[in-house]
Amino acid sequence: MPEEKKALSMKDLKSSDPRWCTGCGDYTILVGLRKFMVNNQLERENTVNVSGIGCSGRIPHYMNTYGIHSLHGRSVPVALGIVLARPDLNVFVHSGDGDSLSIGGNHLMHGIKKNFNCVYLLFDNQIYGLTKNQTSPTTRKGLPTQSQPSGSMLEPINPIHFALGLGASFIASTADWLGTHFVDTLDKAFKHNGFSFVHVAQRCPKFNPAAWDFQESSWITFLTDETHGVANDAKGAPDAKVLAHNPLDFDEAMKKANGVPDIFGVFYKEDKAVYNDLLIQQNDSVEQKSRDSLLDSFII
Amino acid sequence: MPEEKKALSMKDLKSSDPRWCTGCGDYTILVGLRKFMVNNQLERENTVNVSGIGCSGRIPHYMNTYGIHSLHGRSVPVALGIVLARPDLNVFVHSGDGDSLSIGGNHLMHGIKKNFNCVYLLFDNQIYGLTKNQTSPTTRKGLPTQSQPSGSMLEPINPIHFALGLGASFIASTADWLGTHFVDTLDKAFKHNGFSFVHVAQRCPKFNPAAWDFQESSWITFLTDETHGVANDAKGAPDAKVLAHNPLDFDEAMKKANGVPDIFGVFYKEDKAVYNDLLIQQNDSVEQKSRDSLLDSFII
Amino acid sequence: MAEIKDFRFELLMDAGNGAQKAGDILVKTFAKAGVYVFIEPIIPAEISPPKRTPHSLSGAVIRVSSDEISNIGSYSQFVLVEHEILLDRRCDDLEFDKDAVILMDFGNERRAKEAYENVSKRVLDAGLNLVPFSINDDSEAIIKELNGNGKNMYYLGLLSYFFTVDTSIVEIIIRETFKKLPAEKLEKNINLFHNGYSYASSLKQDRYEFPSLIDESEKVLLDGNTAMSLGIIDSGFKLFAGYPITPASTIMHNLARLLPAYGGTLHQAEDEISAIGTVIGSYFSGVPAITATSGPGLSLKQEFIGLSVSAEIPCVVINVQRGGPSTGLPTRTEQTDLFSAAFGSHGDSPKVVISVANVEDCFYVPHVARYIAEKCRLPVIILSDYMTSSSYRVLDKLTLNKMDDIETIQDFVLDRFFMKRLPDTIEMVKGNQDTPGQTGGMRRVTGLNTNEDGFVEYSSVSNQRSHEIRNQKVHHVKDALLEPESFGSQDGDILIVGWGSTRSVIEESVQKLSEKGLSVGGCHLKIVYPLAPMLKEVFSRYKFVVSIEVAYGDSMKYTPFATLLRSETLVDVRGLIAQATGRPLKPVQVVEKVESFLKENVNA
Amino acid sequence: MAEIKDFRFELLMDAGNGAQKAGDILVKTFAKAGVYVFIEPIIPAEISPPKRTPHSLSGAVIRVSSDEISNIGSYSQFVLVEHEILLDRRCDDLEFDKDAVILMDFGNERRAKEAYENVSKRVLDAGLNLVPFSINDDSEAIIKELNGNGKNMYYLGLLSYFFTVDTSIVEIIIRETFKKLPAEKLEKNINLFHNGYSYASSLKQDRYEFPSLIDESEKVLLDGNTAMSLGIIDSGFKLFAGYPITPASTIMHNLARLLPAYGGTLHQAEDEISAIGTVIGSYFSGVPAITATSGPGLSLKQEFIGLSVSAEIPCVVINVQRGGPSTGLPTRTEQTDLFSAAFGSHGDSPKVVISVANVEDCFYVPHVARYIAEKCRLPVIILSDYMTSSSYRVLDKLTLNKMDDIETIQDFVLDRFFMKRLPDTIEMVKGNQDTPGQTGGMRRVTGLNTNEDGFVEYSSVSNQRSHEIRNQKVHHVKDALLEPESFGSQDGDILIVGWGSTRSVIEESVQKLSEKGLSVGGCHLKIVYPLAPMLKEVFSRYKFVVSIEVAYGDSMKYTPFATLLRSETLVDVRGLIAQATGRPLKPVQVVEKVESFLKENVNA
Ligand SMILES: Cc1ncc(C[n+]2csc(CCOP(=O)(O)OP(=O)(O)O)c2C)c(N)n1
Ligand SMILES: Cc1ncc(C[n+]2csc(CCOP(=O)(O)OP(=O)(O)O)c2C)c(N)n1
Ligand code: SF4
Ligand code: SF4
Ligand SMILES: [Mg+2]
Ligand SMILES: [Mg+2]
Repeated sequence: MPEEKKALSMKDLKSSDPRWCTGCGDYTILVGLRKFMVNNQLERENTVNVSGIGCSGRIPHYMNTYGIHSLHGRSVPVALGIVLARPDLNVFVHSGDGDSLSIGGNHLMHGIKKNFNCVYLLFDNQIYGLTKNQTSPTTRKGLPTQSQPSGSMLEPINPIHFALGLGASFIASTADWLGTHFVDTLDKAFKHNGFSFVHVAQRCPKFNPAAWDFQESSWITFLTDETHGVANDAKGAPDAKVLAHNPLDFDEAMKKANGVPDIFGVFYKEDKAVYNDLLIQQNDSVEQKSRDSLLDSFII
Repeated sequence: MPEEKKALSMKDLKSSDPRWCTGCGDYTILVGLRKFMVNNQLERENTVNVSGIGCSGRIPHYMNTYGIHSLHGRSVPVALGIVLARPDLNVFVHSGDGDSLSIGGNHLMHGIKKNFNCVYLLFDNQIYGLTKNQTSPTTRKGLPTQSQPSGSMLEPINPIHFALGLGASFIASTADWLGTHFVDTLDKAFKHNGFSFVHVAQRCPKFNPAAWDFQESSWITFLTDETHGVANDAKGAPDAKVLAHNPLDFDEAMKKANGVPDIFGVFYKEDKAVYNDLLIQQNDSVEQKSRDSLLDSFII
Repeated sequence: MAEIKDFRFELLMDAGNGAQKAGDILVKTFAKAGVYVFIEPIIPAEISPPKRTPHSLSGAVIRVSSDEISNIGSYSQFVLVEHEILLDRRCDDLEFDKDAVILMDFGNERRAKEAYENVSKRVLDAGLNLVPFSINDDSEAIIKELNGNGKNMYYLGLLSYFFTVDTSIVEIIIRETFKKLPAEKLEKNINLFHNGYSYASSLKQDRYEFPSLIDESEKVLLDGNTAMSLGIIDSGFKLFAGYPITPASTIMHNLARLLPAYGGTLHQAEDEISAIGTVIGSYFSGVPAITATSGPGLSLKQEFIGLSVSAEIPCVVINVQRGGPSTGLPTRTEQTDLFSAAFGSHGDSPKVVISVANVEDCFYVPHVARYIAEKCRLPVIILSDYMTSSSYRVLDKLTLNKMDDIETIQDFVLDRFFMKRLPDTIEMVKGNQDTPGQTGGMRRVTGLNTNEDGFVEYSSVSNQRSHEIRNQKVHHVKDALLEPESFGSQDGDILIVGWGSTRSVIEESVQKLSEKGLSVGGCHLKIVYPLAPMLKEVFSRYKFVVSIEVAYGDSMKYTPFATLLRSETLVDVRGLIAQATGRPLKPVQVVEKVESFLKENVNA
Repeated sequence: MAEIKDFRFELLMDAGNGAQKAGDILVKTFAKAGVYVFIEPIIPAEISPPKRTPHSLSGAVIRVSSDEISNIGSYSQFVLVEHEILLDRRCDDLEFDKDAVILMDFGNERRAKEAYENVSKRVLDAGLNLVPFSINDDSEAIIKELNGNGKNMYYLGLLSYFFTVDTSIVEIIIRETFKKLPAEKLEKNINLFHNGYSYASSLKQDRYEFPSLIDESEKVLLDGNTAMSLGIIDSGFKLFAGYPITPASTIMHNLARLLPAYGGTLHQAEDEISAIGTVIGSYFSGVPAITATSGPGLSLKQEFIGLSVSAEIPCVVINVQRGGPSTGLPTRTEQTDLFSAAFGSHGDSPKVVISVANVEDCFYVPHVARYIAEKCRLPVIILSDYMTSSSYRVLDKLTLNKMDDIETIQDFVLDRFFMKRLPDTIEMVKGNQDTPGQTGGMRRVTGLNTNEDGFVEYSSVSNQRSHEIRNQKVHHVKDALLEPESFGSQDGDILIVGWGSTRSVIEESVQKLSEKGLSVGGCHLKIVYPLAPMLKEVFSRYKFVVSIEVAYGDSMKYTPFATLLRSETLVDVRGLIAQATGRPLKPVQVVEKVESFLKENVNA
């Protein structure tokens, strides 16, 4: 008789103790990710957390699932390898704003284009955390950092515009401190078939405390939609505004994205061919041969 | 008495003989570039052609200016180095669709974000030419290639959407076989201050003859605008449609870009801070010191 | 009619005129007659260079022999060339035998009288035998009807006559090759072939004949990259991730066609960094994966190669060497990526580097690479080169392994690479090496240092432990290496060492030198990192040890291979030939160099 | 009161509690008194690890001496530590002298009685002298008012008492350091300092005193990366392009503040590949540019390093070595990027690799690197390491060069790197080396092979010519290398060789061994590729030659440096110390190893 499977608990998902700064948003992301896994009773052994390098990159170490803490900016190719090898696994990618949009921009762009099946979390603290305070592609103009001490020079990239411009099939934004909104967003992202791009506003009290005001919430607007959206987080952000938005409308998404980074919710969702499915279909459509025949066509 | 300067002629711009396939669009691009230089009497010694690797990457060899044929996908960082060192030079970057959007995507993205001053030509033959016929990010879905023989698998990237999503300050599209339109577009691009992104439909009769129909022109639409646009090329494309478009309108540009690759003209133009100017301003704003003082603050 | 056992000739035409097709047809005909063939294609550096220019030189160099051969030999004894510009250009390469017969098409002579005269003078002055010919009018007419195509068939006819092959067999192969042509066009091609054949007899030149060797064993015609692709499938790799680059690309092209039929997946990545990242992701998940590239791509992969070392995720990288540094000479051969393969990744990153000597090795090397990579959980780099990848050979049919489990690797495959089996279990830095899906094995890997439990650790003791265990893996490989292949005398005056594609040049030159009564040995390594442990003992049996390499070296700088040998053995190994001209070495060059070396150093 | 000439102590506190600040203030006080100081900060691997955990260990190891010193010495003789967890953690590092005095704050004892007992037992069992102390109630109250801050000032008071420094000087430096604090807070800090000082006397422990050396010469306090940054400016680089990575980042941080004031530009690139590309673009246009990185970044730059070689565009890359392979140990030291620096790029890519021995070298190495890079038009790689980059020293004021034209490089700078001037003109592959803007010089550069006129060429002769010329450039550097620095006996039983940051360890251990009457020499190289030509001769003067390196080696694998030395000299150079524990070597380790080596091999 098969042993009855024990329900997955939060405790089951702990491995070693996190070592982020006090008040770091990565802690709440970690908890949210665990909660989501417990809610969905995902199997630990069939889940892989993939990351690049950065404070954000440490997440896999603290999740008692499979995990790979890869190279700076290179989480996407590694995640793709896992998905191609084992399309049945649950794959979560964790990547900082520098990791995603500076050194890793090309892989992210092609991950989005390929639309392979995974949940991609962009931990946006608008700064390089692990290397101690340099300007990142999302750092707001004017912020002095170690690399641009007279103030960061360029307008930040708008990650939602970026993903829309590349044709991403799922785009959402949430924040580490918005407990239910974060978990609900993960849920939508996970259930989407394809590359689910989730932008996460993440607090870095150490180097960029002013990036996100998590005590006030009147600056926040939630996008909502019954079918495809995520409910607003009345507890986490009591003073937030709420705006109806149809995530199937590309033009609308583009316009709403002008309000980023003050807007959270599902911006866009589209059913689109998924790379790993396409490959499987293509391979399936080819007549399978036995390796005995391997040399046949080269015989003279 | 200073010697009177001889006017620059087409012949002055020739160096070694091109070695592309017969009918390759790179020949007409080369001629167009020379024409543009002659029209504007640009100084050869103050002009640098930069390229990555590909059939397109050979352009600098054939232009009797300064030139650097760098690495596959890496033309943008090299061009930036030239611009930072010598902001007075005329810098043209030549890059294939694979060079630009596959291996070089991240540099292009950051070149656009930095908005440094150069003219960037994306030679789009929708194929890897030099390496003999593999799928590129702009290859149309279904085209069989050496790397995807059952047909290219993914929807091509829309280069105009891509550039718009990244906040490019100048975006135009033209075609190698549209003599005057090409030269006029180069002209606008050159006169724009910042990173001028020019998409060029380029014929590759060898591996992708069906990519662009240069004998017919009814499929073409020209965007025109008196102030910022380029005149339609009635001679090169007699049957083309003409559409008025205001390049200052971002939302309109986004919409028009849906029609790519059938639309040529200036999509977008914006005055935006230019990276090399910003750096110069920043450096100028700092009090200049003599190197005699270098160690002073470290003396104990 | 001269009966010959070993002969090299070449067909030179403007790119795009079908010289390689004609060569292939002839080669297949030879092969059917039981003759061994080695072909080196001449491919222009440009995609379609303008005709009647030096850049347009294209064709095939063909060596035929009644014995197995695996190099192109030294000089061509017979040349058929389309026009004077190509001949002039080819003369620069110094690839013609001093008595070579040169058949040149004079069809263009009227257009370029002076040039023809100059070139004729050049070859006659060099003592070569120039035989002018032209295409007869009938045939010219047919070629016109074919829009200028078909000249290669006429030339094929000429060659078939001079090499005394059975025209009926050639005809069958032509029909097979052009089966997609409309019937009418096909017949015109056949006509041209026969016209060429009959015209040839009018030239009153000697014909050549090979001893008939009708051999019932099955033979295959393969180039190195095709053999590599088939080996990848046979050894059980299920994912190939790659990015196009000359000369590695054709591995991807082959696999794009074949892999899906054999249960695998072909993935074209956005760049070389991504390709190896995907290989590592796949292998982490338990699915064997491989990538292939050339120099610039190898440089880009270095960071991920280090991750493979540190995270103990197997990974196999094929690097098909071409001329360097940088973009270098993409369509020429070199052996200069040895250091970059062995030592390119920052930090102490122990790995294994295996080279291939020939087309058969290309088929079997993926098996060995996978075996080592998975047993030791580290990166294995396969070094092929342009020469091996693109030249093709007639071979006795290869033996399939149909490997899934690495332990089923057949002994003869390991023997071929002069190694024995590795120990059953090899210690890893991380005790748990489970793959996703395995219950209870949940683990995290990282490029940071870890302790045995896989947790990040910064202590001195733990870091030193990791270094030791990683190096120990490579030491296991070293311990498993047998004495490398040797040729000729087991001791004596001089030992010629080499690696990779120089094997048959060593073999052939040692044989020739031994025949001359010289006391010469040869030693060839396939696994080049780590080095076999008994080299010092082997080297000590000779007065001098010299290396031959297609890599630069001079009196102030040893080649990479010589550097490694010197450090390993403390024997004064110097480069006898340490040239990177973009061309493979010739047996005759080695023979000459050894003779003069011995004269100066031993018999002086 | 014990008068001491050379002493090492450490202050250990939870990260974020200001140990380094306190250390700095003390160090400046020492320096003002004419004492030489070397400081190695202890920096946790995490940004702000939780307090009262082993990961929170932070602080400064300080060596003071009446002579110039440039290493941290062997063991700490005095320790002041905030609590038991840090002490326990630090015991693991085996960095305490066997008679060390350990002052531990017992303020937390009530909370962790058992832990305190266990740790006390541990140190007492190890024979160390444990001195408990606590912060007096007055001071605890002030610390509370300061929201828990200020403990470091109390500790500074303690240390000032024990090291007998002038409190008025300390006070001045405290005021200077905290000049941005509100006056009230500042006074509280000063109070804490004085409280600590007076409390210390109640402990009835020995005090230490340094001979007063009042020295009028100007001194500077610099860490390696700051010295490197200043050297970059002094040597005339006008563009720095970089991407953050530990431990190289602080070079960028310094330059971000300084470079614009000295007419240069700081560019943060999107990645390491882009950074070096921009350096090459700038240098092509005639503006000297430089980049800095660490291991993973070096791996990424390999392809562009090859372009610099082939296109003959100068380029300088600083690589600050850290623990490898892969991400490794980012905040620990190693010397294992030597191979990757010298040979990492594919193909034959001749270049020059210069290492630094100490903080002064960091200041002068950009000058030499620029000189060689521009004279030879090739890449020069500077190898520093974590140890050198982050430890800081009191130095006699450095000599400015204010170099613009490389020919004005001062002789003493070249002397420092044991080289003479290069020939006036050095042959290039490409005859024309003009930069944009120069009339008539229009030229194209490429990674492909070219002929002398700069045109792409595929011929064998031309390719071999390019290889020769590129290698000849490096041979010119080799020819310019003088006999490397030596220590101790000029011949005898054993020679200790090393490179980079082990210099002062070699110097110090050779001195100690010589004092013991042993026949020992030391030899230290700064330029590590190419190697100085007379090494074989130097080595031949000793019975044994051994290397010491912070790099892995064992009986089956030589370290990278030993490998190069063996190949170059055919002398059996083995690693006496070939460990990569993440920690710098200690003079005492070397002394012990040499003694036992000599016992076994010479006096046996
Ligand atoms: C190739 C390489 N370059 C640079 C680094 C150094 N590095 C580590 S993390 C990081 C950036 C961290 O910023 P981000 O990605 O935003 O992550 P965060 O720490 O803010 O979560 C950098 C530059 C590295 N590890 N590898
Ligand atoms: C690092 C590296 N990877 C791969 C290559 C091989 N390569 C040369 S050009 C090219 C792509 C060519 O396609 P594209 O950029 O579209 O240019 P085109 O030839 O079509 O003009 C590739 C993959 C290379 N030279 N360097
Ligand atoms: S530096 Fe910022 S992102 Fe990193 S752990 Fe600390 S608070 Fe979190
Ligand atoms: S392959 Fe295509 S792009 Fe390249 S030269 Fe030929 S036609 Fe032009
Ligand atoms: Mg960040
Ligand atoms: Mg292309």
